[in-house]
Amino acid sequence: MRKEDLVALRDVSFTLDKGERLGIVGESGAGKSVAAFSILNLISKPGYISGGEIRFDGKDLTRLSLQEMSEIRGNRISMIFQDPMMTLNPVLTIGTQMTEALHAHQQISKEEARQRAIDSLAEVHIPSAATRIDQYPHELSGGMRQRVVIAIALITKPPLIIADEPTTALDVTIQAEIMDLLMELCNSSGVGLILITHDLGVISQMTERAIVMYAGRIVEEGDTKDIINNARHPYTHGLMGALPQKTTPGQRLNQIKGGMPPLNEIPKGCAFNPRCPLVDDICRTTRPDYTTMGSTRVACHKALSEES
Amino acid sequence: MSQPALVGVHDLYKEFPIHGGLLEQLSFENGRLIRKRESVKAISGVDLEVIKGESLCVVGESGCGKSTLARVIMGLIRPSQGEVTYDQKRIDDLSMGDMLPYRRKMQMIFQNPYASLNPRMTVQQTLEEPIRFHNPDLSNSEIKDIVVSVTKSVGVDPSWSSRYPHEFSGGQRQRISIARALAVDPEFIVADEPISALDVSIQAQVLNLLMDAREQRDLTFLFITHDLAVVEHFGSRVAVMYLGTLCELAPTRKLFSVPRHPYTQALLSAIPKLNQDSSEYIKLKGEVPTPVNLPRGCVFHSRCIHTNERCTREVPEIKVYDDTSIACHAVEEGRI
Amino acid sequence: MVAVKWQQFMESAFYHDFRRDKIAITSFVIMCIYVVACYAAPLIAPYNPYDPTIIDIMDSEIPPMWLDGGNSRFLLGTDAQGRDLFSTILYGTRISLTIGICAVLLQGVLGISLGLISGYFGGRVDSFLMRLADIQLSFSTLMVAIIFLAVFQALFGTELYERLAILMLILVIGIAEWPQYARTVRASVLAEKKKEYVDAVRVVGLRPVRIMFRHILPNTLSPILVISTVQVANAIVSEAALSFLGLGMPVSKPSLGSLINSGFEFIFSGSWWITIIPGIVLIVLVLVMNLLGDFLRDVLNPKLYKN
Amino acid sequence: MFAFFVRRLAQAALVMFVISVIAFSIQDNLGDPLREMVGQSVSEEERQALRDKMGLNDPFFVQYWRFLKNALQGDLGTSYFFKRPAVDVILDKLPATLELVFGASLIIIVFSVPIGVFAAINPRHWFSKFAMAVSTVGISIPVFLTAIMSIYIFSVELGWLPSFGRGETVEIFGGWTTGFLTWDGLVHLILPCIALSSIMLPLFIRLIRAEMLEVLESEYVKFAWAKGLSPKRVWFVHALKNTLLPVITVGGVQIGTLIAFTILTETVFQWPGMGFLFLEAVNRVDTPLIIAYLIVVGLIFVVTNTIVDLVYGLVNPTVKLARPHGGDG
Repeated sequence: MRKEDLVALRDVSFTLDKGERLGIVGESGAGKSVAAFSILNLISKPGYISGGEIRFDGKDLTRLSLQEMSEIRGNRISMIFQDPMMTLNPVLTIGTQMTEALHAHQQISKEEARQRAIDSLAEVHIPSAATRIDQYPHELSGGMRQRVVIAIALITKPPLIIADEPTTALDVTIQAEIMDLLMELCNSSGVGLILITHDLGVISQMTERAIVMYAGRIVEEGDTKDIINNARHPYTHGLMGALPQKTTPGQRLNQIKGGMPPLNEIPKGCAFNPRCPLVDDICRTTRPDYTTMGSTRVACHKALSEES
Repeated sequence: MSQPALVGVHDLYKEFPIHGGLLEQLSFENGRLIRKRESVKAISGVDLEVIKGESLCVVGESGCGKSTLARVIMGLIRPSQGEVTYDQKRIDDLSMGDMLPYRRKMQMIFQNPYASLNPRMTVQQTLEEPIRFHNPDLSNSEIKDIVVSVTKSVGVDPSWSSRYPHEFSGGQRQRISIARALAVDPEFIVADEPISALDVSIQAQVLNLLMDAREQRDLTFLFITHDLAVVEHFGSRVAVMYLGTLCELAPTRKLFSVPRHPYTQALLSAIPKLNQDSSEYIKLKGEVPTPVNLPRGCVFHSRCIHTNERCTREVPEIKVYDDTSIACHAVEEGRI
Repeated sequence: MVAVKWQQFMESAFYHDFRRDKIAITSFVIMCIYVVACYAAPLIAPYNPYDPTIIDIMDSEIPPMWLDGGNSRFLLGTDAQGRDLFSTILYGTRISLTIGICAVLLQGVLGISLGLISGYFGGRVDSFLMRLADIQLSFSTLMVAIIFLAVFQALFGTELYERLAILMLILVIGIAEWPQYARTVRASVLAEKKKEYVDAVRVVGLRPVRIMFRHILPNTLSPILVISTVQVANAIVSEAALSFLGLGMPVSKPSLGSLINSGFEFIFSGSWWITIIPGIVLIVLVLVMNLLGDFLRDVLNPKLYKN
Repeated sequence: MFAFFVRRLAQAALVMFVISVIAFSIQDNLGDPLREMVGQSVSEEERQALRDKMGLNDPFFVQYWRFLKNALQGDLGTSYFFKRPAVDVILDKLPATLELVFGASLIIIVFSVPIGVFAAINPRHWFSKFAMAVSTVGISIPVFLTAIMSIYIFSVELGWLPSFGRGETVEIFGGWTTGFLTWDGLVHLILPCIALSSIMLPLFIRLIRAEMLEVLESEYVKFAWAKGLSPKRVWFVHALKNTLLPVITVGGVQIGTLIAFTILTETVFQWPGMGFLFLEAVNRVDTPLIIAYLIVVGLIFVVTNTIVDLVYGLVNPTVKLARPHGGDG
């Protein structure tokens, strides 16, 4: 690490099985998007990975050349971005943006690529795919564009998809459709999914396992059900309590005091200690290690037991 | 409706023209010169009353006209047709001067905490301005006292008030924004998505703050949001809007337990819920129509699963069933 | 109060960035030297170039003192009329800088008012003003200025023209460049007007004029500051170009442009310094202003008007 | 498409109208046509009679209308100095100016796009830093100084290139004289073209770099990388087109400046083009020639701006030339 660098992620490690759906939750500034973009080494400059390794199919992705990385990107691991209004290039047709992904990774004729693109659009339930393919992005609605983005991500049939807040920019009814579509595609083709979101409801519906991040660190990891119903870390617990769904209408919500610290002011010891209701002396001095409790792995000196 | 309404809108329409000058309106069709004028129909015929002391939530997806409604009520934009009343008096056609007495009774909280404070004014200046404007007789020290008490009441340290907005986090800015609204001691507050730009844990803080203020100051709220979970928690009644029209208006608990309008049903089913594996939601057909070319008849008919021929032809009127108002032919005909 | 403001400035990110930027510091220092030197010209300059009694035609075309044939009386040599080049350049820079700054003040007053009007009222006034600005910009300042000055000169004769030259240059450059300010101000007024803090004060009930001047205008100052630096540089270049064409300052009271013009024919006979030295003085002046403009743009990072 | 043309046409008409009014008021105030025709010896009464006969005492609008009618027929009066129709005199010089502008534009386009793109793609490369530094200095050197310095270095000191004139030209179809077809003509073009392009080239390099950097940070370029496309495709297919869209618009605006700069360049190099002619006409108070120059230059602006708008509309799919407004986007 260089002097004066800001550390966005610290000591983050997790694994994902083939075909598994993993959720990464956290508030803004938690580092969840950085974690996801690091996998394909797509962090915006001047950011860089200062250490660690990312293994995919036995290869360390941090050591690949740009050439080798290009073979992974969009071919073995695809990404879906947050805002479908910004993700598609405004001056290229939908068809061009779809077929180029195929041409980049496969020896395929133009006609065949076009046909694959049309099939792929039909798979994400876009009506009259054969005419849509020659349109430009601005001719489609937000929900449609996100379908196109998903179609692009899936066109090469990759084993893993990373979706960065894929429904945040969309309306509730469209969000439901997109989530449904993603689930359907994951189930039918056995694609693995890393889903990054701040919405605990989405995580709960979409994933089997979840990671909770706070200030650049994983604070808790485990089966989604356990995280939602049986949070061990006081932060996760507080987050759940802050949800209106979990509180009787009209009652005050269970609030966590303060806010997420900026990257240059992360407290010593446990980063959550100034906001934590259970804070103790040790929390202010020592960074907690991970302890395993049931299905979950938690970084807390005061991790909550089953009953609390 | 036993109590009189504090704020009401009656037969409200708001259109925003999107055609440019004369030249942009002209086009050639079939060899003839045609002049086309287009506009976004943001609100098409809404009737709504806010009773004193209640918190009326308006929900709907983007483009349903809920923010426009808030702005029309606050007098930030003038309606194309219809009227807005406050205490049974019409206020939408008042001059700036005549509007002033209402200005201190009605305040607004905005969505984006990063844009709602003037970056070149300190918190002190931001908060003093409305107080001084509406109470020209107060002395400087009296004004300062009010600022201190109102900043305290929103949980911001008054000693920070000489700072500029960029030195505060999003949550703190939203508190300051709320303080500005409370500073003139209003009785009615329009909150336009006040927590949507905030993180979950901050949302809870701000929502709690609003509920405290509501109790302590006896406020009446019009709360605009797209987040149904918040509505269930905060609102006493809920109005659901779709493409500029009112679909359903009901007491909160009733709306969430027995939604009647097909759109309300779809909307409620689409909220991602904790501990629910598969997404059992009501799938809507087709695409959301644009507010430029509204569908004929019921604006929801192109996406509704209960559509029949009448829906495509006739605009449904609001009908009252017990304490619920619904605009739907299918409900009226007993098909749902 | 002033002390507090100064303290705030010293602690500001702006000053912090400035101190770390060597190019910005150097440019600023050179800029200051220019301003001090040219406005103190009567004190610094060894000769008064406007005084015909001390000019001796026998001294003409003496090279700078470090060259063969140089004379220690004339640091940078003399021009074709025998004036001390160093003194003439000091006085000339003063004229160039004065015209540049005054023209930009005029541009600013015109452009900011029209931009505010356009951005605030919108509608027909706005489309009319902006269409006008587009057309004028596409003709380019220099073109408008050349035609205007050329016609003026033809109309009133050279003699009257030479007397009014400074005023005319300020007027022409000031008026011809108003669209730059107007479009920048309008764009930021429109951007600010959309922000919720403006709605918030409208909800309070403040009058439009007060909202405009107390709330919106202070927030458009960064872009104004950024373009002002570059505009002064551009105005100086425009003035030099006009003077070079013989449409600006007369040779008897030369600006940098007319000095360059007067020396141009002598480069073929080898007396390059009469043209090249004022040329370099002009280039350095414009360069440091552009560099300061770049620095301000990078630091203040305003959304400038883009086509 | 219809609205586009009508709007364009209306704007062009407006511009030409403004120019014609300016031109007419110049004619009205500048120089007395009688003096040119009859000299000093004629009595005041005869002059008045002549004035009446020529319509010089008619109301402003009548005179303007007459002027406009003549102008539309291509008659802008006779040059006092050349004793030939002013339009003909100007058109004789048009090829020289247009070739100068063409040569300079060629230099600008050929160098600015690759250098700007390279500097955006490799911001830390020594060449990028060098190019940006040179560009910053470049935009600070006025065109006429570049011209003078290049003459001093390449003509006076080194003696490699000629310092004035067009050199040998040949006449091709319809009286157009070109310097592009002879060695001597080309050699004479080099310095003036470089001088004319000297301020625009750095301007465009900086503009293209800035736009490209912005585009490279966009979500859709990130998405293109995430698709595993080759760098070439990301840069030249995804980023470049979006970069050039705003550059085209700026280019349209800068054509005016380029033509204004031809006056400077032509003066320094004594280039026998319209700009040089115009300055001479100003010094001789040759009113018809001044007016003819104004109108020809106005036409050039209008035509080029229309072309630029058209190109922009064709390149940018979100601008619908075919329909008057943007639909639901």
